[in-house]
Formats: sequence, structure tokens, C-alpha cells
Amino acid sequence: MDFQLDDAARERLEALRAFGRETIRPLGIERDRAGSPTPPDHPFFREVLARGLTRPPAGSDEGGTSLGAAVWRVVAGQELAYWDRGVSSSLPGPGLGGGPVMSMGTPEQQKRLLGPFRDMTEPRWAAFAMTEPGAGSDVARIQSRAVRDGDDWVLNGAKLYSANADRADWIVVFATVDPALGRAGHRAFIVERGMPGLSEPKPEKKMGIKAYASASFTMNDLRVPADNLLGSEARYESRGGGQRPGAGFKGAMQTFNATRPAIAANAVGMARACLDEATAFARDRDRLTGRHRDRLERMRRRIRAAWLMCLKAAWLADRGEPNMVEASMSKATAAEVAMEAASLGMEVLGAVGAQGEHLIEKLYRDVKAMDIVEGTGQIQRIVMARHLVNYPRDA
Amino acid sequence: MDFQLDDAARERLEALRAFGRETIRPLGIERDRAGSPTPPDHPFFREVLARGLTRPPAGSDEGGTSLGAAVWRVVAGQELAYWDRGVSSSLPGPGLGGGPVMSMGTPEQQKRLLGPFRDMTEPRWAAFAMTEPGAGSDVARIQSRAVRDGDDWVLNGAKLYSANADRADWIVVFATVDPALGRAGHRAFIVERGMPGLSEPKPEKKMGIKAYASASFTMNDLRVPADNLLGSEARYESRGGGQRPGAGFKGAMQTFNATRPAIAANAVGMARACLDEATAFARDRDRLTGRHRDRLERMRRRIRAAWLMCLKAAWLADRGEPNMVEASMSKATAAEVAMEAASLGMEVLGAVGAQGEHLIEKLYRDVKAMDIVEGTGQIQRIVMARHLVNYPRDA
Amino acid sequence: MIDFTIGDEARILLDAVDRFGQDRLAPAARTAEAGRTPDSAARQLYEDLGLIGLELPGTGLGMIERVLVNEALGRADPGAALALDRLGTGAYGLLAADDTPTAEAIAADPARRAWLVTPEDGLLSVTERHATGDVHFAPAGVTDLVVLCPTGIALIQQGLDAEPVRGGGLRATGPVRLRLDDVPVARFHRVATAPALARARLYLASLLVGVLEAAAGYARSYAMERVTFGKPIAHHQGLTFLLTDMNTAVTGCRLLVQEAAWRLDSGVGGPGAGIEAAATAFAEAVDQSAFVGPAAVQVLGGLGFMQDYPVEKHMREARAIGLLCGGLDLAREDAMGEPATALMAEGVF
Amino acid sequence: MIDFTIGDEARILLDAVDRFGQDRLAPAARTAEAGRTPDSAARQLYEDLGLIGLELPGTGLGMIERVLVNEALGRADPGAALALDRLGTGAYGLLAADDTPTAEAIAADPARRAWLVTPEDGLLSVTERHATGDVHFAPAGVTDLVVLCPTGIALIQQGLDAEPVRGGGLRATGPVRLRLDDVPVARFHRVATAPALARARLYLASLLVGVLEAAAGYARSYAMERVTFGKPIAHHQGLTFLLTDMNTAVTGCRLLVQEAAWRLDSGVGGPGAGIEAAATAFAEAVDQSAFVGPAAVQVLGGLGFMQDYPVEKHMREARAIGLLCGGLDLAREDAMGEPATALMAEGVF
Repeated sequence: MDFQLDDAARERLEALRAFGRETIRPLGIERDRAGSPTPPDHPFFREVLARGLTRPPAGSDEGGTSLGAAVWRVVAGQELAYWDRGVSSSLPGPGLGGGPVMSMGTPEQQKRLLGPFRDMTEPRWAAFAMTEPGAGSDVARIQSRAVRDGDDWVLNGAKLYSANADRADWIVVFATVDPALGRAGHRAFIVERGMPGLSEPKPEKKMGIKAYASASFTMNDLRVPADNLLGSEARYESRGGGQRPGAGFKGAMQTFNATRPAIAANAVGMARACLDEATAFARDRDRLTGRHRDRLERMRRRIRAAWLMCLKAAWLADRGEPNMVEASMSKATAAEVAMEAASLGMEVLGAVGAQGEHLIEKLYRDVKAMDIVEGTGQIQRIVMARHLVNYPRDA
Repeated sequence: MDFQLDDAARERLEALRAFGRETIRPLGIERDRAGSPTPPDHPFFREVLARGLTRPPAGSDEGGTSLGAAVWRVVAGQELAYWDRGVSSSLPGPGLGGGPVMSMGTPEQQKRLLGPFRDMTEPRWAAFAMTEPGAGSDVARIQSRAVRDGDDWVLNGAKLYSANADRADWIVVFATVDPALGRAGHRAFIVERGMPGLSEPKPEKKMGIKAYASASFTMNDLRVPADNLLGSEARYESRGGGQRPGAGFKGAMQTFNATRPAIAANAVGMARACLDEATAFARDRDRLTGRHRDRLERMRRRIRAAWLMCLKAAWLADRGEPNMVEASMSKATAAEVAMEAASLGMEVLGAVGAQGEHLIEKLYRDVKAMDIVEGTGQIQRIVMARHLVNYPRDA
Repeated sequence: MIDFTIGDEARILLDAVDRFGQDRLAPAARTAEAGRTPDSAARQLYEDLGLIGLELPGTGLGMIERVLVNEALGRADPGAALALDRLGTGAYGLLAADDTPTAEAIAADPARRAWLVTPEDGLLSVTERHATGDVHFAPAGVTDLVVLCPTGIALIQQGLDAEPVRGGGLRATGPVRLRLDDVPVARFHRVATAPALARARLYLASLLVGVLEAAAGYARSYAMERVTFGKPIAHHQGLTFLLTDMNTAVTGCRLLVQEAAWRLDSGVGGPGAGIEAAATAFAEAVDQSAFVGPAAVQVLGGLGFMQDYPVEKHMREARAIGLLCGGLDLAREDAMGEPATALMAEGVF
Repeated sequence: MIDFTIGDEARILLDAVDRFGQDRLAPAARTAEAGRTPDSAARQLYEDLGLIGLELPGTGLGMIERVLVNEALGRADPGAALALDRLGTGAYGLLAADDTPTAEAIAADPARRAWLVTPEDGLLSVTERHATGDVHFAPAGVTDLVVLCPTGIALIQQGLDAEPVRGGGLRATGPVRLRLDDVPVARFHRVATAPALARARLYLASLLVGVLEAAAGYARSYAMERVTFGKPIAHHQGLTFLLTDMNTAVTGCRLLVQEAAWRLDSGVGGPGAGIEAAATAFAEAVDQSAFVGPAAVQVLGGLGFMQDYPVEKHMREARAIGLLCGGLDLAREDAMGEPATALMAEGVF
């Protein structure tokens, strides 16, 4: 057993930390006060690219870290969200759109869609759109329709809360060819900015994490070429062998599974920010005693447990071992831990918390999202239960 | 609004209290150490009858209390369980068997079965048997069979954990004439002590509340006369009008509904015992500070909330108003409050709790039953949900 | 006698307040939040309902009526409820100090507004003559600051420098921070402050009950409408139990608030009993708000996080209310009263 | 490097211990409880497995192996596990005092048994020469009492008057109360006690993890078998979520225990880090046992309350373990370490 980072990873973490302190945290607070996402032409994004912040560190074969990619993702994800979860979600890159392209896209698509992101001089975004007015947790229930028409597909429907969709070059959009087919009817399409029929994605007004856009849009007879069906038709229609019906849905789910520990790590980072801020506040007022001390101890203990869950889930992923239970456990736990930490942090602040000027007050509004995004705590429990008690898929 | 007892009720409560302190508490501890129920010929039971402890107080029309019967039941139930829940459950009387006889029995049956209990010189018990090896919370699923044979019914099956069944003159036994009918197939029978085919009810070994028997028995071609079908055949078979199929089941459920606030009050009494003992222990050791004080405050606050729920549910019952939500709420809450109070009480004791000699340790073992008996916390939530969110009956 | 009945007079008042809350305040809640004040028509209606100075001598009304009213207003918009009551918790400090004339004067003058704090609600240092320090949170326009000090009650009417703050919640009050720089104390009354603090806590606790009720109620209605996996989400037992537990939590708080109000009004059990009961009710409401507030957002999922729906506001308002008047910790101290638990030992409270 | 792998050597040991636990201890758990001791064959097997003095110098094993072993034993019978390890937590006090010979002597002599306590585990007053007072809970046959005093570690070998007590749980240890009436202290070592207490806590925490795992596991298996309302109770979402939460609680505790063991063995972060981590793991296991223990009984319903099923025993044992070695409150003090949270600030621990 071993629970420490190697020097290469630690060095990289220190760089993230410095940038977080100097740039990410102040920007996050600024955007919270402004109540709107960081504009895409903000110099911050070019700086992020110039510093190479979105690149994973070199691997051990290149003399870099011996940490696996998934473990590094939770380490970095924790640190970035510590400074600001909203800003960290706004960073340029393919975002949640990258996973489906990697797992389902043809080589041609992967090259076409992901290639431009290698250019580190210009910030670019992609996005992922699953949630609909009528389908949140119940992703199988999406109503957006895709109809084949000659060489094209025609899309109609509405999507909610797609991260960075307001600035995305392309969006992975899930739609169904036949709602009666359930998951087997799902298809993933690449919708590109400016395509006729795509409404301007509109950032929603949120309680917190305001630095990135959760944007909603509609598709009105939106026509995409067949090449923009992610993974080509064969991917969905083949039966037997490797591919099964429902691959489109499964593609989406795999995206979630891979990102859950990283989202959990975000929550851990935010909880840690609550802890550090509350500790500093209590110390400054000479109140590191009694109930406040107990609150801090509880926050710290629960954060530690959640963090170990993140590490374990990521470590399993790096080994290629099943980690469904661990991934969902880390997500469900870390989100609750973060909410509790923020709430306890507010109590440490007392009436200062009501003032609305302290970072913990912002975190209190930010963290609630963590138990909702990419699978609510309830959904995580169902995922765990499938493995633990054979909870039926269709219950 | 008013939240105080009148003088007549308070006087009666004082009498219960004195008897509880002098007799019930020591007997409860004695039986816990012995690990077996109080023998039916123990002089305690005659003393209880002689003192009239099982009689409700005179009403205001007789110059007595202005409290309603249900409110008095929670007041007395709380006090008795404060001194010992096991002993209070062992008190002579028709017990849970009384409810179904009152709600479903014919006048003849009521007279025949309940009449003997008016004799206050000889302790007598009756019992109620619903739970089976395969059916706990899911009472509709009972498997005990009743088959009509001439003028008799023939019963076969097994019943678990029937309070005082080891000493009961008669037991209300629920059986089904046809499992396929579900609740509509249920019938309630009076099984009398010594009937051929009835096994000797055997007290089970329990974690706590050992002063009364939770007895299990089997029925093996047990033959009861048609007169022992509770409420007579017409009660079950009439359709339309007042009676519906499933009346047998409903009879059982009505019994539960009426007793839930009283069971909740038991739990409140036990929680209060934990609080008082923990307070005394902390005071004696000069530890009424910091975390211990906070534990006591939390116990106290939660007990108070649960107790007000009991009063409200009982008050509604006395007014003849629907109280399903309030009754289930009081039961679910009080049981959890009691478990928490016992667990916190153990922490106040520290290593003395591990010793197993302190009353709180006994209460820790006793209270867990309260979230199980007469409908688990889960069942209570389902009952509440039927009213709050139209939770379906058959989900 | 055990009796949960609400008297006829209170019922009539309550119905009017509830209509006012649901018809006027609730629909305007987001406007009031953005504009940092309820509209002037609402101010007038609140005065017309006689809700300012409800507890002043001669009205025949007391804490029972106040908690019922506040529960209804909290359900509609707790920020507006605090903003509209210009006398508010200040009344309890002034009445405890036997300074009814000042209370009546404030109630009568639309340009005045009182606010009650403890030194823990800022970094206040108050002598019988001077006061210095901060009040972390106050509504806009405070003219009469009532401070519950260890040795008595101070009334401060000058030098209340106000600086607007964002407000974590309760933005309809137009939240400010007050800075007092060695300002004069207008009057100092050497009296016990606990009775005033008890009433102030109950005032806040009843608002909290209202907010939590609104949050739980909205979540419940939503969950009965929203269908996933073939049925309303309210019928997925995981959420079903969450919803029943939210309802139970709110009910428990409401009962504690009502009992405490009865105790303060009736004096049964002595003044200590009412102080204890009020602190208990406040502590429980604050504790449960940490559960019910976020849970309501959770039930709505992504929608809950959006300002298009009321539950994110409920979550913020509830958290903010619980931080006032010394917050949870001070209340827990007072809730323990004498550890001998004399009242508990009676088996009924 | 982040690595959760259990080494090959530890794995082999663990498999043997797990077989011993499941094949020998678990089936005999009720007999051992009623008879207040494990059977003598079990005693011999425990010694043969080399589990007494596992942490003594020269074995090459450490806290990681101990917590894995104890988790397996706790799953089978925590009372027996405590009864069988005659050196037990005493080892940590003796090693911290650099008194390896005494530890080895106890390990080698079947007639001796050590027990480690803090003054909080009784009403003990210990000087460097004499000791007076009680130890509230100890296993039968203690010959070497190790007391972690504020100024050092006392070893007491005479005058350990034992009086049997019932035991709320852990009856297989043959629980006694020790009364010390001004008895001599055999040796007093002026050393820091925190490292010994940390290891003792981790010893107990790993037993707790085992018990909770057994409780959660039994409840889970039962819930998958038991059918109500047409499906396994594990598929009624209310219980489903309870079961997943129990599993999550146990997993969190296990991870904290493992990390703390690694930290104590490796010294990474300095000795303070290991002490803090061990206190954290113990506190969390105690806190979670208040949830998992009763929840397992709840899942079984009426059956859970009966001695025919193991979960009522799990609930009692878990509660009892958490009261030893100063219990939750002392652990929470040490878990906070320096509030500066130096390790936390690194983002990883």
C-alpha cells in the first residue's frame, strides 16, 4: 500500500496550486458576483493554454509521474475545484464531449473533432448534451428525435444545462430514432456551432458555480450529415459480437462512469476549501475550540474518507479493473460531504455567513450541484445496488 | 393551544410513577438478567390488578381527567416504558388481541372474550399473532391456512413473536382462506389455550425487552369452532355497503393504527430514561460539559419533538379526526430518537457502557425493538407516503 | 388539558395573512430579492393587517399568533417578512426593557425600523454609554438597534453606519453591515435579556418553519408530477422516504415552535421553561434546515439548482435565518437549561 | 505512488486468518459468548497462526498486516479476537516504552495476558509508583496492565483484582472490572504515549470495521433472499439505499484504517500524521457503528432482534468496542491534530 504522490506529480500539483491561488480563485469570485460565465474571449483561457494546464503530466516512461491517468485526474480535479469549481468547469477542451468521441467515434471522427484541440494557441470548447426538460436522471427517457432523411439526419428537441455549450465548436447530442426502443433507439450526433436549426445556447441562471455556462438550446429541424452520427450506423446496428443494441446509451453511460471519480474529487476539493476557510476564520477569531473544533474535525474526517474513495476508484480504473461501485460511492459520498462541509462552515461563520460576502457562502451555493451533476446521489446508489444486491435495471 | 395535564391525570401519573420506580424498574432489570419473561404466577401481576394500574382513569364526567382516552394512553404508555418497556408489555389484559375483538368481534364474542378481564383478582392475558416466518412487514403475505370443515375451521401454520402468547387465554390468529386472494382472503380466529393442535408457545431469546414473552407457535390441524371466527362469516363476505372484502386485514391494520402513538410513547419514555440516566451519570462525574452536554441537549430536543408528535396523534384520535400520518410519524420518529438516545447515552458512559451493568446498556438493547414492532420505520414511511404523495397501495 | 386547536380569532388573522403571503409576497419574491426590497404596496398591506407591533400590549395577541403568522409569511417569502416588520424582534427587547413607548413609536412611524442583535451577531462591544464594532447582518434602514448585552439591553439610535452587503439569503431585506464607531447608547436597561432572546428566536424559528414547509411542499408537489422510469419520482421509494422525512422534520419543528409559543404566552412551568423551549425550537429548526433545504433542491435535481425554481432560494434563506440572533450554538446552550431537566422528569413538558 | 495492493505475504497470512475466522470462530461465536471464552482449540490455532506478537520486532510485519488480520477476525467474532490475542494492544504500550522483552515474555507465556487502557477507561489515578482506581472493562485473566498516563506508560503486574461483569458485548472475553487498591507500578516509562494509543485505536478500529462488515454483509444477503410485496426487500428502494449506505460507511472506515496503518508503518508525513490518521479512523468507525449496527438489525426486522441471528450481537459488539481506549471523544481531540491542517493543505494526505 502507498498513499503518496511521487515528486513529478507533486511538482505539477504545485504549479496548479499557484495558478489556482493567483488566478482561478479570484476569477471564480468575480464571475459569481457578476452572475454570468467568463466570456470566451477572456484572456484567462489563453493563459491556461499557454501554461499547458489542461495537459496531463508526462508519464513515467518519459521520466514523469508514475501515477496513472485516472489518479492524476482526481488529484488535479480536486485541486482545481479547491480554487473554483465553476472556473475549472469552464476550462477549454472537449469536456464531457471528449469521452463519447473517444469511446464511440470512428478514427476519422476522432481526428476531425479532437484534432483542433491540440492547437494550444486558441481556446476551444466542445460540449455534451443529454438532459432534457423531461429527462434528467432517467436518461433513457430522452425525447429528442432523430429522423434519417437521405444522407442527413434531422434532429428536433430541447436540451438543458449543457456545460460550455454556449461556446462549443460542437456538441455531442443524444437523440432517439424511436422512443419505443428505449436505450436501443439512442444515437449520438455531433451538432456543430452555427448549424441551421440550432438555437443560440442560453446560459441559465444558477444558484452557484456561475463561472461556466450551463446552457440550454433547442434543435428545430436541425440537419446533420450522416458523417456526424457518432461511430457510424454500423456501431449501433450490429448485433451479437462486440456491439449490442443500446450502444449509444452505453456510450453515454461509459462517459459518466469515467468521470464520476473526477467529479467526486471536485467535491472533495470544494469541501477542503470550506474546511480551510472555516479553520482560518475560527483561528482568526480565536474560536478553534468546542463545537467549532468539532465541526472542523468532522469535516476533515469525512473529507478524508471521501478522498480515499476517489483515489481507490481512480486507481482501479488505471488498473483496468471494474470500479462501478467505487466510482459511484465516491461521487455520492463526496457530494454529501461537501454539502455538509459548506453548511458546517456557514455555522462557523455565524452571522458573517448571512452577509453573503465570505467565500464559504459562495461554496455553500456551489456545492449543492455536486450531488446532482452527472448522476444524482440517488442514481449513484442505484448503480451501486446493481452490483451489491442485483438491483434490477428496469426498476 | 394547551400542553399541560390536568390535576386528575397528573395525580394518576404520579401513582404510576411511584409504582414504576419501586416495582417495575427493579423487575425489568431482574428479568433482563434472568433472560426470561416474568413467570405468569409472579405476585407482581396480582399487585398490578389490585392497584388498578391497567384501568384508565375516570373521565371528566365522573370528576376525573378531561384528557381523552388516546392522550391518556400515550401519557401512561410513556411513563410505564420509562420504567421498563418489557414489564409494561407483560401487564395482564387483552393486549393487542383486544383491538381486533373490539373492532371486528360480534357482541357475543366481545362479551365472552373480554368479559373475564373485568375480574381484577386473577391476572389474564390475551394475544395477537400476525407475523410469520415468511411475512413480517408484508402482512398481506401470511401463509397460515384456514379451511372450513363442517362447523369448524381447521388451521395450519406458524406464528412468530406473539407478545404474551405463552400465557394467553386466547390468541387472535390471522390466517388466509386462499393466499391467492391476498388481503381479501384473511380471516381472524380466536385460538384458545389448550386447543389440540396448538403447540406450546415458546418464548424466543431476544436482545432486549426480555420481561415479556415474544412467543412462537405452530398450528397443526388446529380445529376451532365457527363461533371463533372473529366477527362471524358475514363480516368478511358482505360486499358493498359498509363491509368490503379484506375486512379481516383491515381489522388488523386498524389495530396497528390505534396503537402506534402508544408504541411511540413507549419509545419516548425509554429515550427519556436514557436521558435521565445519562444526565445523572454525567453530573455525578462532573462531566456536564462540552460534548456530553451537547449530547444531552440533542437527546432532550429530539425527545421533545417526538413526544409532541405522540400527543398530536393521540389528540387527533380523541377528536375522531384522521391521524394516519401523525400516528406513523410519531412511531417512526420516536423509535429513531430512542435508538439515538441510547447510543449517545452509551457514549456518555464510556467504558462503563461496555461493562454491561448500567441501565443505559440495557436500554440500548431494549430500544432497537421500537423501530420494528407494530410496523417498522420503513412501513411507517410508506403509510405516511400514501397520504402525502399518493404512494400506491401495491408498490 | 392537551389541545392543539388554534383559536378562532387567530384563525381569522391567519387566513388573511396566508392570503397576503400567497397572493402578494410569493409571486413577487424574486422581484423583491433582485430589487432588495418588497414593493411599497406590500409594505402598506403588512401595516394594514396590523402585523407591526402584533405583540404590543393591548392587542390581546401573543407569541402563538406571531409564530402562526410568521410561519405563513416564511412560506411565502421570509426575506420580505423580515423586511416588512419594521418593529420585528426589536419589540421583544424593548418590551423586556419596559420601554413600550419606544416600541409604539417605531410601530407608528414608517421611517423607523428596529433590529435586535446579540454581541455574537457581530463584533460588538457595548457599555452602558457607548458602542463600538460591527453588526454583520441587518436589514436596510435600521434606526433603532436593540442589543442584548450580558448585563442588559442597549438601545442605539445614532451612528448606525450601514454598508450594503450581498446577503447569502434574505436579500429582500436589503442587507447591510452596520459599523458603529464609539456611538452613544441612547438608553441602557439593566434587565434580564433571556426573555427577549427567547421571543426573538421563536420569531426566527417560525419563519424558518415556514421556509422549510415551502421547500418540502414544493419538492413534494414536483415529485408527484415528475415521472422517471415509468412512475412519479415520489413513488421511487428512495425519494419517497426522503419526502416523508422532510415532512416529518418540518412537523417536528412546527410542534416545538407552537409549544414554546404557548409556554411563553402562558408562563406554565415558569419563565425558564419558555426560554428553554424557545431555544430548543430554534436549535431544532436550524438543525433541520441543514437537511430540508438541500434535500428540496435535490428532489428537483438540476432544476432545483436554477433560479427559475424557488427551492434554491429556500435553501439559502433557511441557512441565513439560522445564523441570526446568536445562531445554533448559543441556542443549544440555552436549550439545556438546568441539566436537572425538571420538566422532563414529569414525563410531560 | 498511489497503490491499494495488499502484498503477497500479507495476502497469504490473511487468507489463513480468514479461513480460521470463518471456519472456527464464526460458527462458535454464540458458544464463546455464552461460555465467556473461545474454546481452547481456537486459542491454540490463534497462537499457531503467529498472531500473538505480530507487530514485535523481527516479524517484518506491521500495522497494515494487523488491521487486515483484525478486520477478518472482527468479521468472524470480535469478542474472540480480543480474547485470543493475549498481548493485543498491550504490545503498543510496551514497544513505545522500549520494553520489548516484557512484550516477548507475555507473547511466549500462555498464562499471561496484557491489556492497555487510558485513565479515561476507568477512574484510574496512577503515579510512577502506585495506582488506584478502576478499569471499567477488561478481558478475563489480565496479568499485565499497561496504562497510558499523561506523563508516560505504567506497567502494573500486581493487585489486579478482577470482578466479572456481564459485558454489553464482547462477552467472549470473559469481561471483568479491575479494581486497583494502591497497587505498585512495576515499571513507569516517561515516554510519549500518543504513538501507542494510535496503534491501539487502529487495532480496535480494524476490529470494528470487521464487525460492521459482517453486519452489513449479513443484512445484504438476507435482504436479497427475503421477499415482501413481490420482490426481495433489497429491491425496495428505501432499503436498497439503506444497504448501499451501510456498505459505503464500512468502505470509508476500511480505507481510513488502511491509510492510517500505512502511515504508521511508513512514517510518511511524520509521526503526527500517523497519530492523527489513526484517531480519525477510530472516530469514524465509532460514528459509523452507531449507524451500521442498528441498521443491520433493522433490515432483518423482528428476526434481527432475536439471538438466533447474528446481527443483534454485531450491534452490541460494535457499540462496546467503540467505548474502549478513551472512546470517541478522546479520539476526536487527537484527530484534529494541528488545526493548521498542514497535510490537508497538500490536497492529498
